[in-house]
Order: sequence, then structure tokens, then C-alpha cells
Amino acid sequence: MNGPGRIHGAAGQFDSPESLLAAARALAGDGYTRMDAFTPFPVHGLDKALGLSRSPLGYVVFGAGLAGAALALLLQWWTGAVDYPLVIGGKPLFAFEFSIPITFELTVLLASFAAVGGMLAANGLPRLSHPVFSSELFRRVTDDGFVLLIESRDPKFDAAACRERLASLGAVRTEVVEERAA
Amino acid sequence: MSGINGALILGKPALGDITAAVSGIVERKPPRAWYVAFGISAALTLVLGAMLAHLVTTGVGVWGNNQPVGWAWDITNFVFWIGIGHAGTLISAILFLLRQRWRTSINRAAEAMTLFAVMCAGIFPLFHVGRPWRAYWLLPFPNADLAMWPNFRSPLLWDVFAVSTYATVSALFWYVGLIPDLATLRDRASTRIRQVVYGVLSLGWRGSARHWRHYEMAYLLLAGLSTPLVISVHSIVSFDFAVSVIPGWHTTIFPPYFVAGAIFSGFAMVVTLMILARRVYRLENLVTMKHLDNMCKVMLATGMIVGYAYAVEFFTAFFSGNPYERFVFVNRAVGPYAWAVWIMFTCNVIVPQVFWLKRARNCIPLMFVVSILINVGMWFERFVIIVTSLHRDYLPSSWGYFRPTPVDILTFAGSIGLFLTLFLLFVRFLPMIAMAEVKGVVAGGKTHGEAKA
Amino acid sequence: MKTGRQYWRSLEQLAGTPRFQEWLRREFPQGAPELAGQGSRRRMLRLMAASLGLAGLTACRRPVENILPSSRGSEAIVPGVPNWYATSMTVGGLSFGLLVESHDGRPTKIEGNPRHPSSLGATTAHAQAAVLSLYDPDRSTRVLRQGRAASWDGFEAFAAQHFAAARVGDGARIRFLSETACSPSLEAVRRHALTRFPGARWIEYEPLNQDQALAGSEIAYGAPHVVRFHFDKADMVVSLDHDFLGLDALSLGWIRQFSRRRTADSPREPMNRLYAVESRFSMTGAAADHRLRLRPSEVRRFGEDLARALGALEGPAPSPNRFLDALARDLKASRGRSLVLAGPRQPAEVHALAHLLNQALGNTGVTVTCSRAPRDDARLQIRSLQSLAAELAAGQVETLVVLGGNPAFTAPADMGFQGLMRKARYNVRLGLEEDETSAGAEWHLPEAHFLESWGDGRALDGTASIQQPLIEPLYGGRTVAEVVAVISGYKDRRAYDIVRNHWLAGWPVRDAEKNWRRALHDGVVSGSSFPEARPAADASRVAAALQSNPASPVAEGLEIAFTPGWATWDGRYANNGWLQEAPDPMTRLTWDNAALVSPATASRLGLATGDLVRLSRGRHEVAAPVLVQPGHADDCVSVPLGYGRAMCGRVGRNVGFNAFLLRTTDALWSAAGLELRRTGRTARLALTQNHHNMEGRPLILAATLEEYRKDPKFVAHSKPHLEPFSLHKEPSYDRGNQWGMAIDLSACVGCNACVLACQAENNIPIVGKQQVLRGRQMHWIRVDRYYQGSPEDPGAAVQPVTCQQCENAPCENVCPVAATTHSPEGLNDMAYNRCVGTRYCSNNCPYKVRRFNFLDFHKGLSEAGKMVFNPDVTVRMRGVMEKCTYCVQRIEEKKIKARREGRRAIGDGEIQTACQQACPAGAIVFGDINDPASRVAGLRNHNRGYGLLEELNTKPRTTYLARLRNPNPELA
Amino acid sequence: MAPIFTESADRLLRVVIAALLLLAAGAAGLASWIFHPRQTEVGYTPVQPVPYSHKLHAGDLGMDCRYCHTSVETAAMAAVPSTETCMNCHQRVRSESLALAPVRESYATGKPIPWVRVHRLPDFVFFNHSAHLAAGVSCVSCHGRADQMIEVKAVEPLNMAWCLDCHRNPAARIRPREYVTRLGWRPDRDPLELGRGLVAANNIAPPVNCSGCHR
Repeated sequence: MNGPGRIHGAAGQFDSPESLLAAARALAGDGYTRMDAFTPFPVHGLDKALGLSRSPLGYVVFGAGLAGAALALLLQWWTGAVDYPLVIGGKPLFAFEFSIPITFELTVLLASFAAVGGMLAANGLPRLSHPVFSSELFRRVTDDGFVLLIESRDPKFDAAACRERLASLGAVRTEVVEERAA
Repeated sequence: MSGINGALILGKPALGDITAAVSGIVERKPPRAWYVAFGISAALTLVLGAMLAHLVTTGVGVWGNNQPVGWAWDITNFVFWIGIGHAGTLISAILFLLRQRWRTSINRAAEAMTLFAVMCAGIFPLFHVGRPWRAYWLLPFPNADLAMWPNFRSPLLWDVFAVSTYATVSALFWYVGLIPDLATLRDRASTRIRQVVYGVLSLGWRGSARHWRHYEMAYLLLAGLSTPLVISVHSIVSFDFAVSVIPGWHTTIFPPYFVAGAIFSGFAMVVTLMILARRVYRLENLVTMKHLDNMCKVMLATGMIVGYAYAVEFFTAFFSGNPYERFVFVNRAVGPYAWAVWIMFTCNVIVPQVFWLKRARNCIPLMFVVSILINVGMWFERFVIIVTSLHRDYLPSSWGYFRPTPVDILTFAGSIGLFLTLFLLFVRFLPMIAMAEVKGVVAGGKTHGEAKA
Repeated sequence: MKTGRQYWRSLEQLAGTPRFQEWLRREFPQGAPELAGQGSRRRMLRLMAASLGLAGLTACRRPVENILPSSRGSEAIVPGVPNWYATSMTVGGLSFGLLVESHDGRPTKIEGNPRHPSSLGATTAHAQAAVLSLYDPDRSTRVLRQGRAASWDGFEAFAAQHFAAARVGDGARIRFLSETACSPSLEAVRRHALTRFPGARWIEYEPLNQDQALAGSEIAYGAPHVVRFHFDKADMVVSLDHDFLGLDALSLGWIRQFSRRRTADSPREPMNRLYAVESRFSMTGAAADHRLRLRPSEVRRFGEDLARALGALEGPAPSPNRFLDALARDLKASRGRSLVLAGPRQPAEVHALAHLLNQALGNTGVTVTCSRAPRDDARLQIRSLQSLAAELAAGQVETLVVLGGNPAFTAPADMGFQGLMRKARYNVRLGLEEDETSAGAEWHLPEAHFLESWGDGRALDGTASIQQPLIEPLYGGRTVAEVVAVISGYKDRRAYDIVRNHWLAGWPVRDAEKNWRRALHDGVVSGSSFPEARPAADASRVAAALQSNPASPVAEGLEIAFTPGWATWDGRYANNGWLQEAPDPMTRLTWDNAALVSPATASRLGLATGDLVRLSRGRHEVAAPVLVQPGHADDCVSVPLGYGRAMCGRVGRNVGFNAFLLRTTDALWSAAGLELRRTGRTARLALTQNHHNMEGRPLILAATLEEYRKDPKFVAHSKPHLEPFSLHKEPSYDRGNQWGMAIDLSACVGCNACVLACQAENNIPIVGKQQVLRGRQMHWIRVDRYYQGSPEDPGAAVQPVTCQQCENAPCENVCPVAATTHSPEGLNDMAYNRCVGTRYCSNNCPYKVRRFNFLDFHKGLSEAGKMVFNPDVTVRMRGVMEKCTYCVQRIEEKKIKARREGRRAIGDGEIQTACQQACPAGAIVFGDINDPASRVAGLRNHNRGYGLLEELNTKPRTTYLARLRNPNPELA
Repeated sequence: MAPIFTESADRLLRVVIAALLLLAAGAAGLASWIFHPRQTEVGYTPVQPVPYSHKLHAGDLGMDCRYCHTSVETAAMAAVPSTETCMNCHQRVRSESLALAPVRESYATGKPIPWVRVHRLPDFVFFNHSAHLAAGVSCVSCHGRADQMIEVKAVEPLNMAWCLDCHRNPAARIRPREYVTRLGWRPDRDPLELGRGLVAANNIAPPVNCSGCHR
């Protein structure tokens, strides 16, 4: 992340989603803007508290779906009616009726690829190494830990102050997360 | 809500307990039962391999198929497995959209089951063809040598697209669901190898709020996409028959009727497996009577839809005044295959009626037996539709009778072996219950269901 | 790559590497094969060098392939272009004219010779299958002396000293035993031999012969006569146990003429009416307007009654009988336009009665004519065989020369002929197979197949035709004439010289050569038919005969009736897979014969189809499976002969049961006193049709002549009228040639010739009994047979069904790889090389005419086995679908020919499908439905025309003409 | 505490993923290219038992193709000449030549000369020379300038797509019938327009349906 700074941020662990949420709101009130929360399952209201907008994935997927449909229709029309027209069972070379199933399937297929691909891309995954992985606190995130992180990028950031503030908001443990030199 | 909650997860476990309970299964050495089961199913899988090798080197003639019965056990098994493959995605997607929280304890296993069932299903259309080494001609790839394309009018080609799409999307859906739990396993991993494997598989999931935001949207969209998909797949499978001209096949009610049947058999299979799993792995707290009770209700409902479909089929056949149609159904009821028809009817329509009784829905052994009977019945449903329609169609001169060969039987048994083998490997190495989701339910925190779509 | 190689290889049977052994193991249960002699193969190779080389190979990797053009070019053989030769085939002392197609020196397809009176361009199923017998690797391939390999030279040396006058004197202890001969050139050799050995005797024996007919004519006319029928002139036909449309047909002209009179299309030829009196339900019975089920022994009484009713015979008028009276009135009403025939299995007296009746009805000279039997010494063959047996038993025969046939198998069981033969010190045997008769013979000599040797023969009416070979003897066989020539020191030794010189001698020198050429080219010797005789039947003599040999009282218990084997005839075709797999037209049974009983008899004896029973007469007995045959006479068991060959090739060995074991001198055709015991065991019979009821579906439309007259459009009226609705505009087929076929169900007699013709033309494999039992027979055209009415006395109707070439073909829509598509000429194309084998097309075919290669049915044929293939048709591999293509190879060939000649139009009838060409009834017509002048277009729009299952809107290109029947209103 | 992966692991992961994708695509493309008849068929030049030069005979000496390939106009197969045909001339011409020894031997013994097949079609394909010549398709269209080949060499892939090219628009390859064996022949005007004329005049409609070539 931000190159020279050896500190990634200050983190505090809470023991319930509720306390985490409360802390997040409080810190937002303090004017912290660069925060992130880490939870075992999605916690209601965090996005708002952390000032995150709604995911734009929907539009991507819709576009991909349209593309799939178009591709399917094009494929069936071109191969059947243009490239090698063959009379089959007295049916037309191309007809919408018998094109529906495959059109639908390809629509879904491409849309699904877009949904998953888009999600990974938006999250910058796969990313195996990350500063938080070197922090003890985070070990519990995928179990039952609820962690709030104030990133060092935050203009108001001050490691010591942040730790105290987090503790005061009920963090059971706090810690400064180091950037690790590659 | 809380009432359901109470019923859905017993003993108010702490989040940590859930993690421990589920991850434990993967981390601890499996019980003896697992090894026994795995040994048997693996052996059956080898039988499948042998049978297919024999088939490819000798020809479809090793099966009992003939004229007029060009399709028999091969396609019966295909439809049977595809049908089973419907419960998973249904539970994950449709129940998800309907905000049925009780899905969370069973959806993971159900999705896995879907995947493996579809794999088994895929084997049959691939190997039932006379020249499997030419099966790739069904794919529309630019062929500079022959300049030929597949025929998009053929329902069989629609099948190729439907089944492959279904397999792909289910796999994606399943995997996306797995990511957070894989991260859990990664973080609990004690050995380096586990750390690396689960680490790579979880793609570096951090559980950050930013992740969850896109993640949930993606999951919601997948659910939205899978719902019509799951319906389309069995509709298209039913087109294989409905689009033909053969009396007994050419029937307009097939798509809904097939979908209902698929859900029916799929749930039966989930019940069979979950009953075993919760017993072996002591998951009574996570997979509770409430879950089983709900699934019994679903089976009862779908079973009655299927029964209704049978009735309507008979009625339309009679009412249509089409002598060929009429004959087919009379022939089913009293013809040479009547025994199969009555097995089907008993298992699919009569047996599930016991679930009207609360006692029956609470009696696990009974549930287990019924769920298996239902799958027997559903296999026979497909057999009846395919074989009884074919063996006596338009010209009496060409009527015939189908008898399976040992190869037929062993191939089917083998496919069951493959299915179980894959499922056992799944419970051995992957979290069989969606921890993140269950935690969401326990903590009463926001579950996917409440994401504003 | 492995599978890939397989793929190519099995498509290239014509030139692929031989995998004979495997093929045998699969095709023949017995295994342990022996290949055709290397030498013979080399001989063939010279002839077929070009074809073998040019047949071409294909593979993923390129193997080096050689093209071997014959060193000496030949004007006659252009590689890849078939030649046609006229020849003839002799069965049971009658010859049928043939035209044979030869590809690069390989005879591949047999057609009838239009110039020949007995074939009129058509063929029997047996003739079609003859090419397969030619290449049969199980044919006798070597000379044997006492079972050890020897040579022709060895035999000639032996003959020279053994038959030396010094040794045998006048040959008093020499006996010749041959099949019924009709060959003029052989007759010459025979006469020479008998002058050379005045003391010797020459016996002719044929298990299925015309003795009774000859004897009957002798009774009626005082001398043996050959009878000719003229169905074209007969309005009223009465068959006394004569299956003249089936296995008893001595001339295909009979079927052609009879069928022409069934269509009621031409006012000049009103529809005829057929009364059939018979025990077994024959194809004639199926075609009959009225059928009377009688046990063989009851037929004579019926004949006598009829004769009395018509006043042809003195005696009390018979007690009133609805059938008889109606028939008698009918016959009276059509004097001179009726015809009464007696079957070859009826005693001489019945034949005599028939002659008498025909004379009384004024038919003689009109619908039935006579000519003197070729030889006056024509005696009952059985008598001469008996005397031979006696001589053998008495040890009076030193040398027995058995020329063709298989007497050890076919002679009456009570003779124990096989044992008697051993009583002759020297047994010389010439035969096509190493069979029962060869066993223990001093000499076994391989006989030449008629397609590989010179000869000649006479048709029923005496018309002679030359039999010219199409290929050198594959296994070094020789003809009867050649062997007798060696034995008797005839002037010519080679069959060619024997035949040629015989005929040249008979012609004035200056046009001898011309006549010979013409005879070879035409396939018939002009003006060689017998002169017509006009003898008068003598009622008194007939009466006397009836007196002296009174009919045996109708006996209690079961009666047995022997019939020719559908596939095997008298056993000679037992090793022919095509015939064995072609279903019996009536029973639909393949790879077996069965004891036929009526439903009533079956239920009385507690029998069901497939039950294994023990049939016995006196000390003769045999185990046989039962087949319940609706319409069969009660208390009577019909057993087909010619099956159950123990010493036979791998195809026919022990197929079915040997009914000859029950056939005794006193009961050659039928007898009372049959014992039938159940064994409690059952046998699996490979029937190709298991359901015989049309289920009230409009498949075979039929009407009586009256109804047709009343309502000529009865077809249109009986069919549901529907307006087919289509979502889209259907393609129009109004330009160019549009192929179509019409099949007249009134004309078709269900003889199965089309099935065999198609098999020969289109390289259709044999699948074997086990596969037929599984329902995997491969015939592209089949003849469906349905019963109507009571199981006891049903009517039967037949319907040839092949690909209907639907314009809206259901099969095409469902093929995922577009392996079956539609041609602009309306053909339902099938690209075998594109097919992946989903079988979906077959499932979706309402006519179930598609055939799937469930296994590699062509696996590894021998060189010889491959030679029968038609190089113009792909040999399909395992895993692909196949079906009738309207013989598209013939269509394309003619189209290309027309193009070459700068023509555009193809004449009507220029293209003939294989089934059409073979059909004796002329029931199948193929052509361009787009040409309003074409026959097929006419028949398509004929009043009786309709499409099978057309209510499905498949728009079939094959249409049928409804069946007409002409019952007597009195009996209706 | 130590994390499981370092950033290098991420880099590795990306490389691996990219490599796999490339490999899959590459393999497919390569295979379809290698096994295309353009590679497997074209250029095949087997060594013949007799060093017969089409260049010499058909080119320099200007012999007509049909002198040896007699049946090409009348039959499906363009017959490979019998030894007799060779000897018609070579009994006198070059009767001592060493190269011709096999021919003389074949003529003497009657054993055929084992020519090696150059142009080969799968035997489910029924190609008819006479039909093509009748339509005005020149030998050159499939066999190339044989009259310039010392050793005969396959110049066209002869695969279905290639056949269809011509069957779909014949005009490009049609010429007056009298010139079909004149391999070097060039029309005096635009060949395409000439072809169109001939196609119309002789209404040439090559089949593109299955049974046109597969029976």
C-alpha cells in the first residue's frame, strides 16, 4: 500500500458484531475515513458505517447476459442459415423457436462467469499475501473475531491514539499492523 | 423468527463451537464408517470404469438396447441423476431467494451432491452413443476440416448446452459459497500443507467488509441466475421426449412435471445423505429435526405434484381421443411393463403420503426408508417413460421388449459408486456445512437473505 | 488414435487387412474355420487386382497404398465400372434366367433376366442370396480321397483305370445318382455315359420334386406331361394345396401374372378370385379371397367332391357344403376362364382330378397348357431310388457316383441311405459341400457353383438358357458334366467345350457362332421352348385310378405334413446366412424351423410357441420346437424340411431340427399317425415380429372389389381428414427430380425377394440368431405381416415397409450432429461417416425402419467374404445408424450417366431400386413424382393411394396402394 | 507471527494461472493445425517403383492425360494404365533403359507394377471423375500442374471443406469441356465470368447435400 510507511494500520478486536458496528459508527463520527472491518460473516449496516457504496456488480452481469444471448443467436443463425444451410426435417434454416433453449443457457452461463469473475476482480482476489495476515488478531476473523482496522492512509491516523480509541470503544485487544517488506 | 432459529440450531452454540464442530470433521481422522463406505464405493467406481471400457471397445450391443428400444437404462440413468442434481441448486438458490433460513445447514452438502450427481449424469449421454470418440462433434467448434456444425434443432444438442451450463454454474455457486469457509480452514490449519492448499483455494479471503459487499451481490446474482437455470435444465431434458413424435413422449406437461419430479428425487437424496451424515458426524445440533421436517414436507408436496402429473397424463391421453396415445397408457397400466409402472406409482405417490403424519416426519428410520423408496420410484418413472413408450409405438409389427444385460446393471451400480465416492471425499476434505452462513443465523446477524436485492 | 484407427479400418472392409478368424468366432458359433486355399485366392486376386488396389484405404496416419493395375489391359473390365452377364440358375430341375452384375471380376448382385420366361426380370429370394453362397468359405474347397487330401489329377488317374472297360465291362455294377437334371448338354454326356456303360443305371433323386404332378398327368393323359399355367387368363383360381405364390412357384411368371390381375386397374383384366385349400397357412393362402383349412389327406376328398359337383366325375353329388357349392357355382359361371391347380405335395390322384376339372371347365388349352415331359422315362424318382437302395443292400453296386445333391441327408429316413452307400465299394461324390453324403465316400470332389462354371438348363416351358460363369472357380470345383465326362471318356472335358459344342452341333454351321453369341447375350436360346401338346384327359382312367387307390379314411390323431424349408429349401441353402436370417414370410421365424400347429390343436395338446416336443412316427422321431400358426389346419403338424444339418458349414450347422428324420418312403409328403409328446423343455425362437394384430390402426387399408366399385375413393373417405398446420413455411420440392416410391398392397405377395435384394445391394450384415433374439436384425426393408379375424381362421395381409423418406422427417430434427438431412430431391440422406450413434433418430422414427450397428457386424471378413460387397455402398461400422436410401448409389450413377451423355432428363423407370427390380409381383414402383407422366406419380395420386401414418404430417415419399380383395358375395 | 504466503507467492500464482490458460489455448490451436489435411496430405510425394515423369510425358511430350488414364471420362475412377499401355511405346522407345526394367518385367511376368497411391479419399467418399470432367472441372483443380511434376505430389488437401468450396461456387473452377485436360490452359477473358456463363448454360449444380458424395 502506501510505500514508505511501515505501518499498515491499527486494529482492534471486538467480541460481537454489535460492538463492532457501534465502534465503527463512533470512529466514523470521529472523522476517520480510511477504515475497514473484518468479520466471520457479513454484518448488517457495516457498509454504511464504513461509508461503502453499493456493489456495481449487477450492471456487469446484466451486460454479460445480453452478450451471451446475442452470441447464442448469432451462432445458431450463422451456422444454420449462412455457413452450411441444410434442410432438416422440413424446418426453416433458422427459427427463433428452436433457438430459445440454447440462447437462454448461454445467457445464464456468461452472466454467471461475469458475476464470479467480477466479484473476484472487485475484491482484488486471488491475493494470497496481505499485511493483515501477519497479525495475530486476524486469525480469529474467520472464526469468531470481529476486527476494526484504521488504515495508516487515514489522514487522522496516529497509531497510539487509534489503539486507545479502539480500546475505549470496547476492543478486547488492539494491535498495530505492520507492513511487511516483500 | 427466533422460534425457527431455536429449532434450526440447537443448544445456542457460540460461533467458535460452530467452527470447531464443522472444521473438526475435516481436521480429525475420519471414523471407521467412512473407510468402510469409501472402500465399497471406490470398488464400485472401478466396476464402472471396467464396464465403460468394455462398452467402448465392444459396442453399445453389450447393453440390452435394441430396435425399437434405442434408449433404455442409459438415458434412464441420465435423467435419474440429473433429477437428483436439482435439489442442491434449488435449496441454495430458490430457498435463498425465498429467505428460507433453514437452508443454511444443508445447502453446502446439497450443492456438492448436485455437482456429483451431474457428473454421474454426464457419463451416460456421453457413453450411450455408438462412437463416443466422435462425441465432440456435438460441440459447435469451427471445423476447418469437415465444415460441419451441429444441428441446433435437436433437443439432444440443447441438452449438451443445458447440462454443461448447469454443471458449470452449480460448481461456481458451490465454490463461491466455500470461499469464506476455506479461509476458516486455512486459518485453523495446523500443517503447512493444509495451510497452503486451503490458502490457495480460499484465494486470500480476508472477510473484509469490502469483500463481503461484492461477495453478497455476486451470491445474490448467482442465486437469481440459477433459479431459472435449474428449471430450464429439466425442462430441456424433458424436451428430449416432449419434442419427439412418439406417443407417451410427445406430451406438453412434461417440463413442469419433470421439474417437480427432479426436486422430489433431489430432496429424497439429500435426506438420505444428511440422515447418514448427521448421525456419523454428530451434527444433530446443526442439522435438526426442523430441517428434516421441512424436507419431508417438500417431498410430500412435490410427490403430490408428481402424482397429479401422472393422473393428468392419463386423463389427457384418454381425453385426446388419439388412439396411439390411449394405447400407450393402457399398455403402461396392463402391458408387459405394468410391474414397473406400479412400482413407480407406489413409491412416488402412495409412500410419501405418510408424511402427512407429524410422527412420520419425526421418525428418522422411516424417513430414511421412504427417501430411498422415492429414489427407486423416480428411477422407475424415467424407465417407464422411456422404455414403455418406445417398446410399442406406431407399427405393431415393430413392437419389441427390452431386457437389461448384466453390463446395464453393473454400469448403473458403478455410477452410484462414483457418486458416493465423490461425496465421501467431499465430507472428508471440505466443510460439509456452510459455517459462515450458519454463524450469520446464530448471531442473528445479517444473513444473505436480507441483502436488499 | 486407437479408436480412430478402428473407425477407419472397419469402414474399409473392401481392402482392409483380413480378420477372418474373429469374424468367424462371432458369426459362427462353431468356430475352428479353415481359410479359402491360398491358390484360389491368388487366382481371384488376378481378376480383382484393380478393384482391391483401387478400393482405397484411409487412416489417420498415411499408410503406403499400392495401386495394382492389371499388367494386361482388358477392354471388358474398366476399373469401377460393373459389367452385366446373362446366366441361369437351376433348382429342382428347372432353370431361372439371371443377369449378374460383376464389379472388377467379382459377381456382386443378381437380377432376373427380363428375357427369360421363368423370371421376367425378377428373382426369388434364394436367387438373390446365391452370391453369398458363391463366396461361402465353408464350401468344399478340396478333393478328398477317403477323407485325406487328394487332387483332381489323382482322381483322373483313378478314373482312367477304375472305369476302364477291361475292369468294369458294361458297367453293370456302376450306378449314377444325380439331382433332377434339365441340362441339355449334361443330357448328352449322360447318354454317352450310358452307351459307354450299357449296364449302368442313372438315378435322379430330388427330395422336393414334381413326381406327383408328372404321375398325375400320366394318369389323366396316359403319358407324363409338364403343365403350364396362364394366370393372366384366369378369372377364377382354385389351389388344391398348391403354394404357387410361395415356395411351390416353378416360374416367377405365375406371381407376375397373378398379381397383375389383383389390382383391378385395367378394365381388360378384371380382378381374379382365388380359392385356396391348404393345411399350412401359405403366402398363397394369405393372398386368397377364400381359404379352406384342410388336412392334406382331406384335400383329395374335396377334389373329388368338387369334380362330382361339376359333373367331371361320375358318382353321387356331394352333400351340400356352403364353400363347395359356392365355389362350384363360381367355376361354372366362369368356364374357360378358371384354373384348378394341385400342389406338388398332393398325391397323383389329386393332380389327375385337377386335369379332369380343368378339362371339364374348358380351361385346358386356355388357362392351362401342356407339353410332353422332356424324357419319357420320367418315373417316380422315389421308386428308382428304392431300387437303387435294394441293389446297394444286395451288394450289387460296386461303384456309386453321386453327382451333386445330398442324398445321405435327404433320402427317406427308413432307407438308411447313408449306411447303404457304404455298401458300394467305391463311392465317388461330387458336391458343393463336405456334407453328410461326403462322409465315408472314397472320393469327395468339390462341385463348382453355378456362378463359376459353364452349363445350361431348361425352364418350365422348356426354354433353354446358357449358364455362363462370372469368375473362375474359387475353390477349383468342377461341374457334373465335367466329372461324368472324365468317367465316361466324353470327347470334351472342359465344361465350356461340353456346353458350347453341344449347342453348336445343334445349329446350322453358318449361323452357329452367331446363335451362340446371341444365346449368351440374351441368356435364352430362342425358340427352344417345348412344343405345346393337346392331350385329352380321360375321365374313366382317372376314375379307375381313384378306384384302385382309394383315399385313406380320415384318420384319428395327428397328421404330419412336410414342407420345403423357407430358408434352406431341401437343406442346400442351410449355410447361407442371408437366407437363414430372412424371416419366413408367414411365421416371421429366422434361424430355425418349427413344428406348426393350429391354435385349437395347440390348446388341445397344451402347447405354446417355443415348447419343445418329441415328434415320432413308428421308430422315427425328432425333437422340435412348436410354433402356433393361426389359420393352420387342425390336428395337423407342418414341419419344414432342410434344417438341422449336422455336417454343414458353420452358419447352418445344427440350425433347426432335421424333419427328414421323420420322412419315410411311404410318407413323403404327409401321413397320419404322428405322435407328439411334450418334453417340458422350451426353445427360444428368433421371431422378427411378435405382434400380429394391427390394433385397429389404419396401416394396411383394404376393401373388397364391390366396395371399391361403389366408392372408388374409399381410401380418402376412410382416412381422418386433417389440415396439417405448420409454424413455418415448409420447403417446397417442386423443381428437379423428386424421388418417390409406390407399393401396391394388392399385388405384393410377401415373398421376401425385396428383403434379400436389398441385403445384397446395400452390404447389409448378418447379425446371427442371438442378435435377432435381441431385436437387432438389420434389414432395410421388411415385410410386415398382420392377421385379421379369428385366430382359428384369420386372413393375413402383408406390407413391405422401408424408409418412407418423409419430407418432414422426424428423424432429421433430432439428430444432434446433422448426420441425417434432406436432399433437394427429397431423399432422407444418411451420412454414416457423420453419425455418432445416439439412436435418437431411430427412436423418433414412427416407421421404425432405421437400423443400428450395435456391434461390429462386419468384423474381419475373409478375402472371399469381402468380395460380395457392393463397392458403390459404404460398409457401415459399429456404432452408426443405417437405413434405406432408395438405393441412392443407383440414382447418382444414373444421374451422372445422364450428365455425361449431355442429357438432363432421366427417363421414367431408368432408375430401379434393388427391391423394385427383384419384385416378382411388380408391386414396387420407383420414380420421379415431379414428372406427372411417371408411373409413380400416377400411383401416388391413384384412388387407392395413401401414405402410411400420414396423419403425423411426415409427408412420406413412399405411398401405398390399398389392398383389394375379391370375395365371393355368396360366402361373404 | 509469520503469514502463510509472501508476495512472491502471489506473483507465482499469477504466472501459473496465465501459463495454464496459454497452454490450453495453444495446445488446441496447434493440434487443429497439425492434423489438418493441409499438413497431413498436401506435399505427399512417395517414391514410385518406376521413376515415371509426368513432366516428361504430359508436359514436354504433350501427351494427353487420357492416353493413360483412359476411363477418366467414362468412369468414377481414372484408371491407372496397365503395363501394356506403357509398352505400347516402350517396346521401341528406350527399350533398354534401366529405369524401365520393372515395366518390362511386369509385362513379361504379368505381375502388376505396384504404383504408390498419391491422391486418396476416405472410402465413404464416392468421387466420380467422369462427373467432374463432364461438368468442365479440369484435372488441374485437384491434381495441380501434373504436367510440371517430375514426381507426382499431392497439392490439395482433398478434405470436405475444400470440396465444398468448389461445390458452393463452381464458376471459379469451370472451363469448357474440351480444355479440361489442358492443364496450362488460360481463358482469354475473365475466368470467373466465363465460369458463370458455363454454369448457367449447362446448368451445373454441384450437390452440397450428404448423399451427393456419401452413400
